[in-house]
Amino acid sequence: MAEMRMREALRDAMAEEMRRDESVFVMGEDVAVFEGAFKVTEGLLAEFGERRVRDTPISENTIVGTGIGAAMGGLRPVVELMTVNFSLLALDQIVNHAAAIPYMFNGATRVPMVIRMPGGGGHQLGPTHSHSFEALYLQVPGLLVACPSTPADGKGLLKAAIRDDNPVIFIEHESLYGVRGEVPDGEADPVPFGQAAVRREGGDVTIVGILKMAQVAEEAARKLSEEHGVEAEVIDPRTLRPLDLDTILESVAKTNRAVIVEEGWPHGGVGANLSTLITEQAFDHLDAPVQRVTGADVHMPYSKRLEQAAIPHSEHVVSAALATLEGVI
Amino acid sequence: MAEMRMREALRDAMAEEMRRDESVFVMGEDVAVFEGAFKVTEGLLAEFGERRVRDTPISENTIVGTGIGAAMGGLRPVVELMTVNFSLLALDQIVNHAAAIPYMFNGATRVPMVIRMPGGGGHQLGPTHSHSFEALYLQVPGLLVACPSTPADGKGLLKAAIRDDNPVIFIEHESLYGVRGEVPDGEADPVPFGQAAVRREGGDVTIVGILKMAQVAEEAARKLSEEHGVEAEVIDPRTLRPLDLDTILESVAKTNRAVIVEEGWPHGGVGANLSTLITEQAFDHLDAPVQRVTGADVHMPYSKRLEQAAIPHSEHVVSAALATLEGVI
Amino acid sequence: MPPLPDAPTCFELLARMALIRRFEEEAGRQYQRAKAGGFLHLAIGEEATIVGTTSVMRSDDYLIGTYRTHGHAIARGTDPRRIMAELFGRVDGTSGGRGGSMHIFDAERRFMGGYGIVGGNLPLAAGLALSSQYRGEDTVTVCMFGDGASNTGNFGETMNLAALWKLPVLFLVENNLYGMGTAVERHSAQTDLSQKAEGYGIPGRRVDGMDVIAVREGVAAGLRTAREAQRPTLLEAFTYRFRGHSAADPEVYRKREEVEEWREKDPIENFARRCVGEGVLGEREVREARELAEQEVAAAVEFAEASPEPPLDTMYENLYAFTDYPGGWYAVDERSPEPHRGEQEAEMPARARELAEAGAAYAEIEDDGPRPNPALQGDPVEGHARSEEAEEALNASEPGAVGEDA
Amino acid sequence: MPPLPDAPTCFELLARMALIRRFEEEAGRQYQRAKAGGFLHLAIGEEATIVGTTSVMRSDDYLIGTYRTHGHAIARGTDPRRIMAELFGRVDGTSGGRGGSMHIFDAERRFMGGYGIVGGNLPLAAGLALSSQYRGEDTVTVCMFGDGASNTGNFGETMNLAALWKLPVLFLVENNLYGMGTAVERHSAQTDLSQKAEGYGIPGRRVDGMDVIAVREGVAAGLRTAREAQRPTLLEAFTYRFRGHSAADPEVYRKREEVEEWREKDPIENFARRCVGEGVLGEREVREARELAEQEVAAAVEFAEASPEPPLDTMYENLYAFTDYPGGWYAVDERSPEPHRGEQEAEMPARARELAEAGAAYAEIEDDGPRPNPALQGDPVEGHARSEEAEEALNASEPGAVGEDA
Ligand SMILES: Cc1ncc(C[n+]2csc(CCOP(=O)(O)OP(=O)(O)O)c2C)c(N)n1
Ligand SMILES: Cc1ncc(C[n+]2csc(CCOP(=O)(O)OP(=O)(O)O)c2C)c(N)n1
Ligand SMILES: [Mg+2]
Ligand SMILES: [Mg+2]
Repeated sequence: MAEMRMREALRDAMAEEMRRDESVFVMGEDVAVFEGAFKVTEGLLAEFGERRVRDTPISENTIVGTGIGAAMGGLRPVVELMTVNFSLLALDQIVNHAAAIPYMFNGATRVPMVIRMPGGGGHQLGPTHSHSFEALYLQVPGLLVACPSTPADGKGLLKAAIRDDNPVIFIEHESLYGVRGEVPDGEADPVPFGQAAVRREGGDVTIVGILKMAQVAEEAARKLSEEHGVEAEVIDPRTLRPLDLDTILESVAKTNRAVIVEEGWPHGGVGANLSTLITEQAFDHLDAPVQRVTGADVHMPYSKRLEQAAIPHSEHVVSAALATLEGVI
Repeated sequence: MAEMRMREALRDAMAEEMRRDESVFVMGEDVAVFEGAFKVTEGLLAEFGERRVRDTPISENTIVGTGIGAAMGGLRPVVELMTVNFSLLALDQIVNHAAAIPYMFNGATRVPMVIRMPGGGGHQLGPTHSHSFEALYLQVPGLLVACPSTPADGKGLLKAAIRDDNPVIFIEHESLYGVRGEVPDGEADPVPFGQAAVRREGGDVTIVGILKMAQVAEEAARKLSEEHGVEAEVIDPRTLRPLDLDTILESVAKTNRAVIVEEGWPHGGVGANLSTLITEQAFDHLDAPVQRVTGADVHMPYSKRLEQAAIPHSEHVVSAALATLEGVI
Repeated sequence: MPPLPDAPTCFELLARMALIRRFEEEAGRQYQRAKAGGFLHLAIGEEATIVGTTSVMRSDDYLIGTYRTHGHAIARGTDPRRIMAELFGRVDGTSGGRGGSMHIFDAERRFMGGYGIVGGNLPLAAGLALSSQYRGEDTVTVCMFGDGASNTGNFGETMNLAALWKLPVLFLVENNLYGMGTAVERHSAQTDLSQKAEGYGIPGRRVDGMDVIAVREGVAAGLRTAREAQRPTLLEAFTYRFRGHSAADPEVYRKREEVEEWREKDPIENFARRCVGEGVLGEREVREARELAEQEVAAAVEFAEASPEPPLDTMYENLYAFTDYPGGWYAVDERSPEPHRGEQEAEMPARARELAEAGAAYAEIEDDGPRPNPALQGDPVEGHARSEEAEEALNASEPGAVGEDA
Repeated sequence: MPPLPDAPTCFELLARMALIRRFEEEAGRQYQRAKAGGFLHLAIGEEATIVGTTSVMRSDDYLIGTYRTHGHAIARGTDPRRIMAELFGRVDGTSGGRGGSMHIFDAERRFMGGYGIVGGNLPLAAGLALSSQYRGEDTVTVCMFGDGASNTGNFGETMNLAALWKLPVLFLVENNLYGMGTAVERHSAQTDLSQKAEGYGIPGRRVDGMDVIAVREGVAAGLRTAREAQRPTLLEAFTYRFRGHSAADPEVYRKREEVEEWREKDPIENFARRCVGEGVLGEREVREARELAEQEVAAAVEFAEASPEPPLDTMYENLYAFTDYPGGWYAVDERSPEPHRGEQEAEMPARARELAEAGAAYAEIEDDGPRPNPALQGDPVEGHARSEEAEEALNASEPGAVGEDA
């Protein structure tokens, strides 16, 4: 185990896979000379050269499409979109091509490709630069969707993504790049997709959160315990496709209550999807409606004050958890 | 009242608003000389000329962006995207521009613009041409989303959309263009956004459906009544933003059961959103979990057999409704 | 005028064009009979552009096209039976019935698809070319697209990337003068499409797309530049589609005389005439090419008819490449094989199957028999409205000899 | 070399450039002090391109730009106090604190924004120009964008549409040699960007973007073509940004000598020198221009400091233009003014308010005091990583006279 930051863990995952497999290469805007807008690809150009670490023009749809073509030609591209906000420009290639091709050609070709993109709010980047699009990507059959919240998961899931034969949407959170954590040494095993992590055990209420909200969920659980004597079980699904619903359902069977926290928009979000799945499959276990804590239903305002009010904090999660326990405590 | 087809009702709405307001104009691929890929703009070029009925190149993002710019310049564009499937290419302009601009410039400019686009499956158009993207658009703050299921609603909602000062996503269903219905004569009032239509009253179970699935819901209700003695209340929300949740909640308070039917993908769909909202706000009224009937979680297969199996039919709705009544009847 | 190649080559070119023509005429009729569904985009009239291109490609070069590519696959050597089976939506189709007419694919022959999104194949071509270059192989990618596609954002983005990265790719614009119902001068400010990528540093050239020999020359030059100099070029083939945009196109946007004029330039008729005129082929060989086509297409229909429809339980096959990882479900419906309704359904697979079958039977579209004319009946129209005239035009063309269409 | 205009015009050009320079230097410092947040893209070095352009536009012409447009708004006449207030995220900002540095807007002065998506403003410009043409007005739209933006799909799509529809628009590419950290020859196959739209039928021309008089000439010509001939043209202004891409840019991608070379071409210093040299302005007037700038910027900071932060209950204002229709909620949170948790919350607005305030207070980012260096501390980095060097570079530039930056 070594302590490192998320951005280093992600970089190591790419470097290790590139050493292991000549067909893996990295491309994206400013990933080579500039070493990534968020410095995630630091050192890759120096080690692997221009053939395998490629700066691209600002052409999101074509960057992704070129990745798809390269994957169909037998390579394993790791494409960085500078942020998730610009991925809308590439959505046709992502949905109508990357996700559809293996199915529509009945498995005659595959698209083994990773599309990495950071997102999320909290740094006053304003309405066009603060999106959380997990809910958009989880809808699409044919894609896998990963969203790591710790450096260890970042490294392990990215390695798994690169080795996977499906197109993977790999969402990172801009606020987590500097976060430190223990990461298994050297050529660690990939973290398998479709296995949720139980971050904390507890019998009173289940809290589910991803990306930065996984941390907020843990923080809320500490407060619930310290300030209210409520023991929350905290689950980080880690991947939204495949989804480890079983782990969540098992927890809800025990706690009979659930709160989902996400940074994205409330209408049709990650929370709406999970809330529905939980309610459908554990209706008789639920003692209260599943509570959601979401980002505000606006385009992220720049003002720090408004932005902070638009993003969920642990207080909101505490309050939502207490609401599921109304009448009980 | 006159009987007409959906495509004629939509055409009349545009023609009437163009006569009424010089700033309204129509643009899109093949809308002028070809009179629309689905013949919805038939006759408009002849009546209004090339200045107001404009063929565009195949440039979805720029078509929408040009509409936005024109709207900011004081016009009221009605943009046709040939089908919803191609709207992914325009998503950046729709989300990061049309939807965001009024908010991010704090109301200093508005984007009064309608983006019409037909979608849906059922005609063997295969994986890239059969999408239902209602769930994608309802997520986005700043947009209004309409999805008419009858010619009268088609006309009334489109008139309301053209007069509205917000950007409106107007989703039509390819299978409904030929459907006939009574439409109020002449310069009828617009149908206000945010008012659901109760298509059928009943006390046993609430069925919610949009677009073609509104018809499937009605058909299921007839079967439930005739074959099972179950009286379903059928609600067509007509607009997903604004959403008339109150009408749905009132119905559920009476029936204690709900089924939602949609053509789109199951993960994070319209149904997931409605199911969550209903469960959150009417938990104590529900005698069974809300049931969803959705399209299959695949890219629509071309084969007629697979396609028909991937699309919801009234039998599925009947079975879902009966499931909510398990143990009762 | 460049000289004709040797007799076997001329025969092969003629036979391949005749096969494509005959296949597409038959596809049109099968569509009328509702054996093929969805959209049907025929390239009748554009055969010289297609065959001229593939005839000078190496078998390990990549070809990628649009939704109008029955001919491209045939030209690459794909078994017409499998293409017809795809149009019929059957398991033996090139995509097992998943893709349909717009999404033909044959990895073995490096025909990399058939794509329904206009311009969507351009970046894919860049990626395929990149994969060749990355591995140090000397294979070339040929990317074929329409005049309308040259207006898409992908066009500019991909031209720039391909030029910047010096990718071994030949972009070939099949300029048939229309993007659906919009004439090229109404959709493109630059009407000499061969010049449209100049601003991105990609030189262009125009060839007569109705002359298979001229196309061969132009493509061969582009392939050489790509293969030897590792440089992309743009080739414009000036051509024409004799039929409507799709089977449902009433063709109000062009004059009958214009169509007639172009039909004079029929690439098959004229090539056959030249071959006979110059004594390279005899009348007998021309007839033989047509008869071979006739036989192959008849066999294709028979094969397609006999091929089974995909079983319902294959619905989720190949949506994902499954790894050996445990846990998690990939698709929501994995738990419940019919339209998703939660766990309960998973416990009654038999009933679920029954319902799905009932669903299929419930469809308004008849399974067999003549296809109703939706434009006349007010039924849902399949994408493009089908008018009375179109109907007549299609009905008029009865089964007959190759080239009869012209 | 084109001659200088009259003295009042020269003074105005100089004063406007000086004001922009001083404003941006100050913005950089306020960013360091964490008064301004998010990204901060400074156009220091590009003032001649900006002011040269606006100085020949009519007040009813439209201007639209990118995320690097403090200067463009100032040049159009927007009150610098309101721009500074926007950077501070305050209610008196041009967007009421909603948009920030990347999204400046001033409808009155027809400065139509301020857009964070590279290339996103191109089609908007076409639309604005269309609205002029549609109404028969002779106003022109000027669209400014970067060299990097010329690689976006929007570029090709919009060039074609504008040429096809003969829209009254001038496209002006501010070629500052880099798209973020990627040099133009590493991102664009065509490095003479003035030629990049030729393939779409739009003629281009290059001007020295460091010479305000040259820019004026070039823009005036483009405006004439747009206004009188209703034709779009492309103008490339060859310029340079003296600072990093954003405040957080370590600038590893370019050599210090290159920056020094360009700083020799400082558009303000050189223009002032020329004006004095040709006797059009005196040293005193040059000083006066600087002093005026100093005063205005000081007033702007004072104003911004004094302006209140937006109240929490304005969160949903202007998300929708409400009609008088009854029924339905537009935004989910209308029912529940804090992060959505269903009906219960709507019944306790007081508690909701309290929680939201608590949320704000809980943020890790301090409200005042010096901005921590995230790259050093392992804190979240704001978009672009900020390095030690960048920090030093920024710290080095202390408040001072205009032009000191150069
Ligand atoms: C992105 C996109 N927009 C619109 C369509 C609908 N559409 C299908 S074919 C077509 C015309 C394409 O014309 P062209 O590129 O000239 O090819 P051709 O059909 O003439 O072979 C259009 C608009 C589409 N499939 N994809
Ligand atoms: C579509 C999109 N992709 C990527 C980005 C991230 N980004 C912001 S500015 C920039 C460079 C733009 O360069 P250029 O157009 O030359 O303008 P400059 O910054 O030099 O003024 C990039 C890549 C973005 N904002 N939008
Ligand atoms: Mg064409
Ligand atoms: Mg630049």
